[in-house]
Amino acid sequence: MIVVGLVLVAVGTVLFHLLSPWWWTPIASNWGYIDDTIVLTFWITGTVFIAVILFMAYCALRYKHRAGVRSEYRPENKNLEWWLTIVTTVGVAGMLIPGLFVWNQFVTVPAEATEIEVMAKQWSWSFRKPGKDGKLGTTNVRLVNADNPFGIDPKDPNGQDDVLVDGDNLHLPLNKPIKVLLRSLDVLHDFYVPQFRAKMDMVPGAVTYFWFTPTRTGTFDILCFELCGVGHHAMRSQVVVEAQTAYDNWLNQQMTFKKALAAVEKRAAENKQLASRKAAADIVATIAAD
Amino acid sequence: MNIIEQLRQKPWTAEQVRIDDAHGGRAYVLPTAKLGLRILLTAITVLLSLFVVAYSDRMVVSDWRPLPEPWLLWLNTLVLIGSSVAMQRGLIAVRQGRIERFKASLLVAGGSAVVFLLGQLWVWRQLVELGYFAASNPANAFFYLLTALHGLHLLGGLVAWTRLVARLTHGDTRRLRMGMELCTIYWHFLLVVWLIFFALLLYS
Amino acid sequence: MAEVGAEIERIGPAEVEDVELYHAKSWITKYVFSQDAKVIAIQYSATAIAIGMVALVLSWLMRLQLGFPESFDFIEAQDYYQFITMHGMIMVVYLLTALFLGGFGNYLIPLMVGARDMVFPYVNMLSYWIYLLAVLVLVASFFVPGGPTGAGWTLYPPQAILTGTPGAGAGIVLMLVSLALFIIGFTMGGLNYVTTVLQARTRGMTLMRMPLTVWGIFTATVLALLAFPALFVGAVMMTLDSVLGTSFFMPTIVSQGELLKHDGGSPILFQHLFWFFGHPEVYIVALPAFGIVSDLISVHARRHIFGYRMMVWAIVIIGALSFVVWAHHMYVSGMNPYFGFFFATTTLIIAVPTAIKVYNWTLTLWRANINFTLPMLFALAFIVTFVNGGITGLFLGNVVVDVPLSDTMFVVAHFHMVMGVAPILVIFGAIYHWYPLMTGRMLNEAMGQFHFWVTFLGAYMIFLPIHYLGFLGVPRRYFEMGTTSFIPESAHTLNEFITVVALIVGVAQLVFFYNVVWSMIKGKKAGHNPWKATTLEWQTEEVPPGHGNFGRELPVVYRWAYDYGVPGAEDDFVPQNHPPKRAPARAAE
Amino acid sequence: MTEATKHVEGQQHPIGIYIKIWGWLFVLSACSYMVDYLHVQGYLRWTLILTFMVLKAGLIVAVFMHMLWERLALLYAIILPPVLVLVFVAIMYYESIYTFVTRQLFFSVLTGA
Ligand code: HEA
Ligand code: HEA
Ligand code: CUA
Ligand SMILES: [Cu+2]
Repeated sequence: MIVVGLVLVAVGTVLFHLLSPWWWTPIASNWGYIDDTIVLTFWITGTVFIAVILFMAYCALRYKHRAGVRSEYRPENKNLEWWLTIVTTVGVAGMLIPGLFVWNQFVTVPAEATEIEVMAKQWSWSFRKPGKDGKLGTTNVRLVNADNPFGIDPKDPNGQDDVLVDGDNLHLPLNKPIKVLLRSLDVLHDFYVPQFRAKMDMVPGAVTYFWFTPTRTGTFDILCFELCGVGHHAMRSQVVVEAQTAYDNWLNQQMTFKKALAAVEKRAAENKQLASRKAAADIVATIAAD
Repeated sequence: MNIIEQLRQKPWTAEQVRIDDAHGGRAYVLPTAKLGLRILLTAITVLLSLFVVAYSDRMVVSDWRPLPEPWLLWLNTLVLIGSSVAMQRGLIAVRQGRIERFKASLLVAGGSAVVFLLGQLWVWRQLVELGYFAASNPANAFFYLLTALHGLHLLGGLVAWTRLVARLTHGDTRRLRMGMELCTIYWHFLLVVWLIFFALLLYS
Repeated sequence: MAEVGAEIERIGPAEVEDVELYHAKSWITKYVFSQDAKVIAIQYSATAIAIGMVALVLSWLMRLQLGFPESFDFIEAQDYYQFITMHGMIMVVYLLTALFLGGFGNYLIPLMVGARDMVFPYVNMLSYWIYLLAVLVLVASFFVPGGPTGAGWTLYPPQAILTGTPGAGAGIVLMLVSLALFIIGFTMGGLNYVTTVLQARTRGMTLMRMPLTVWGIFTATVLALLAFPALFVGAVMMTLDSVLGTSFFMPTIVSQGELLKHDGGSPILFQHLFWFFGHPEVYIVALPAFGIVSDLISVHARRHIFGYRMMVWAIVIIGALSFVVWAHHMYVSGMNPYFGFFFATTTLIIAVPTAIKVYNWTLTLWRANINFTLPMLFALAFIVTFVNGGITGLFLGNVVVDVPLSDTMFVVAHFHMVMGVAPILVIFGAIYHWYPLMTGRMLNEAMGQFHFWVTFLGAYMIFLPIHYLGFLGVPRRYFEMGTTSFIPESAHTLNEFITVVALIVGVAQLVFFYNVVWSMIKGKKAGHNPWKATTLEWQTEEVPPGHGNFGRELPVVYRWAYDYGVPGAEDDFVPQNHPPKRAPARAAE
Repeated sequence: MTEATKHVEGQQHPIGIYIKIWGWLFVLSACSYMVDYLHVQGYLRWTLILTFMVLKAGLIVAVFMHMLWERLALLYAIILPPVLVLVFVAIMYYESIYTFVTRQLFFSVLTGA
């Protein structure tokens, strides 16, 4: 019975793997190496798993209890144990070493990568790109308010031409390496697009990063991958990967920090005129509410 | 015997059986209670050093504004040293069987530990009056945290001390001596902890 | 071995002073405020299983939501997050840790090393009552305004104490207080387990003659004594952040449009502290399982454990290494990315001693004489599920592979297989194995078979497919997937299937509980040593063992714990306390 | 320790073991010099040099200070936890610097805020 059970588990597992329609979504970035490392890991570990179960099944079949039989008395077998240790070590090294090489690529951002910033807050995304100067302005959380949702330092010249994308999807040009700088205003979040394979947590009080190159055009879902409160599962956006010209078109329509500031100032001037009228209206409203 | 060597024994072989059969059952000659205390102190050491790690990690950040050092802290430190010295004298006395002297030292040790705790509370009051609240700066927060932690451990020691005093009335000298040894080790340990904390607070 | 003529004279004098045994004076001190380790063990186990049932019911509610997202009005997003948090925390800390160390540790350590009781019985009793208090505080958090915390069992700040998270007020504070209490209580118990193993063994019981169960529990306790302080530090500092508004872990934050007072803290510091505790913690629940399963396999396969010394070393090495791998939970946390090299290497190195353990379990079966009793079945099922979960750990440990898999359902599948299924199967096996000792009766075999097959195959069917959801990219801790382009409709069908199986497996546990109660009254009488085991707990005068464990005299040990199938011996096993060249072992009645 | 074996075999150490250890110490020292000689730089350099140093120290403690063998078990038990905590300390040290540097790099300082 248990022999059948064990074999069933081994065969069932393999069959499930072969027949399963659930597997990676097709990749859309340069991180094919990650997929390769997974496949390699899969083969090494999968073989060991099946081998261990089948060995157990064999023992269960062959050494079932029989009256009058004694088990072998041989407390250890040094050679066997050494061999098993060495083979396992080789197996582990075979997975680890390629893995570390890929990780080295992962943490080494190419010099030509353009920076973009993704900013998270409960429970929405916004994005910022450097303007013509190619540099993002520095920020401070204390500067964040309705008029300056990114908290950009107005005194930093690098920040003036930054392109702000608030409430729209993120657009990226095809085949250009990108360094994604990640920032959060409140709690931990995590920026992940399954097709890109790369993700990183966003930590308030710090800026984290990862890099990748989009290799396929299309529209992909952005999901938040770190528990961030009741809205965690609903914290979505999309990223559109498109050819350079389409991308440039999109970029030109976006608001820059300078323009945003100007708009704010204009509004402030109008507001001053409105202020007195509004104050009067407020009083009326409060009275009415009572 | 070396632990590595012990772990290399083959308990099923005839030679090893001969050795093992002579084994008396315990790993250390230490009295059990002392070993228990040492294990407890190891755990406490890990606990306190992790606090210190967190402390130094946090100190790097620019918003760290050190506290003033109340002179009272120096006085408290002296009192605590006195407490430890009294403990040690008590231990020597109990070893020599001089009960009266032992009683006196024990009371002095406990009394000065209480004085130390009151002194620490006084320091807290002073700081609060000066407006150094826990929430206003991490340096303050750590100061309150570390002193509280040390104080609580000392309070725990005082519970053991009280039991020792209670035992004094029974006059069970064998157990008195063991209790006194344990208390003394613990007292010295807490003194060292305090000196480290104090140095850390001065350093910042 | 049997032919060695080691005479009785060789046995050294008893160095263990016979402790002043604690004697109960009344019913209350015998059964309630008892200082007898065996009673404390039962108290611990009963409390742990009771609170574990809460966690089990929570897992059904979670599965219902995941399988049928739109159908249950009473499960809102905030409820769901509270469910997973309490489910995870209870299962890991309040059920498994308490049951393995407080339950099995208390029952088995003194009996297996030949001691009359734990060395500090009074502290041992306190340990249980503080644990109970911790559980009550935890339960209380269900009933405070805002409910229990919904921050995930990892309790990461700033989220855990901000308003966007359910239970951010009273819930999280009670959780932290309860954890602090648990740690204090555990430290008291742990002090006992370690000191008892070191100082209270009976004559002839060298370290290397101890059964692996004792080794596993002993090492796990040492780990716990060193790891829990890290959680304590994190819990205390977070409590202060939450209650006093300090900034240990809290940076400057704009929460839902409002600038908070905190400034400068580092959330990642908490993660380091948490996982410096958290990773050893997963081995704290794994090592006792390793130890126990070794003994189950050996007894029921009627063969010595293969490579005993390697097994001991592996336990010790895994224990030590488990302190230098913690940041493999933080590969994508935004910590210094260069740490990835170090932690990936240490993490994968741990696989080697673990693999040796797996090999030795299977090699014990080789040329054995296997009885397929219930404990044996559970042990085999443990190996299958543990290896499955262990190798998925290798995926996650290899830092690049973790990047896409982290925080997906793959991680959920990994740790359920390796922690939620494998050690639970060992617990069941252990209960079937030691129930006769604790009650004097056997558990019913037919009910046991049913329970085994449904639990083993069912649990495997629940968690194997979840890996594939993880590959697909389904995130963990999602109240519902909503519409997501890369997730096909078939994945929802799969989720429904998993939910149905989980409910079936859950209901099958009722059979087990029924069996436990029924057999207490109607079960077959077990007699002495029904499994013909060599270890000391089966050699007591009375079954179940009475007060003081071993009649008037402590047993004396003459051999290691694994003398099964000794050539030339009369029986196929020789109990540890049987002197050489004397009457053969007393056979089972 | 009272593992009552002091008078039993296994306590004398054949001279061969000392020679072997000398050999190992020599090899380890050679390794350290090689690190220098080959101009290995950066983190790797210090990692290697420290590793060799620790190995040497371990050997010396384990063998030459055999007077300590009686108490060595105690020593290990006492040393191991602090070593583990030290790993934590080292990692946290680099981590705090990393946090500090990223904050300097990306966040503007508000004077007078
Ligand atoms: C009992 C509990 C337990 C155990 C034993 C393990 C064992 C292991 N775990 Fe697991 N793990 C958890 C419980 C456990 N884990 C939990 C609870 C989490 C999630 C916490 C959370 O985020 O909520 C987690 C998460 C987790 C992560 C983080 C994932 C993420 O969040 O992104 C990682 C990453 O490295 C990891 C790795 C490993 C490894 C390498 C092992 C190894 O020790 C496994 C070793 C075993 C084997 C390898 C099998 C036997 C070997 C063989 C038969 C031979 C194999 C052959 C070759 C290697 C050639 N685990
Ligand atoms: C030991 C630990 C343990 C155990 C046993 C379980 C058991 C189960 N768990 Fe759990 N789970 C966790 C630990 C565990 N879990 C943790 C740590 C998390 C992470 C929380 C977080 O993200 O913060 C989690 C999260 C988690 C999720 C992910 C939620 C999400 O991320 O969105 C899901 C979803 O399906 C799930 C399901 C289940 C199910 C169906 C069962 C079971 O119903 C499966 C079947 C198993 C049994 C039937 C065994 C039952 C027996 C007992 C419970 C013990 C009783 C003991 C005795 C009688 C001796 N669990
Ligand atoms: Cu944002 Cu989860
Ligand atoms: Cu881990």
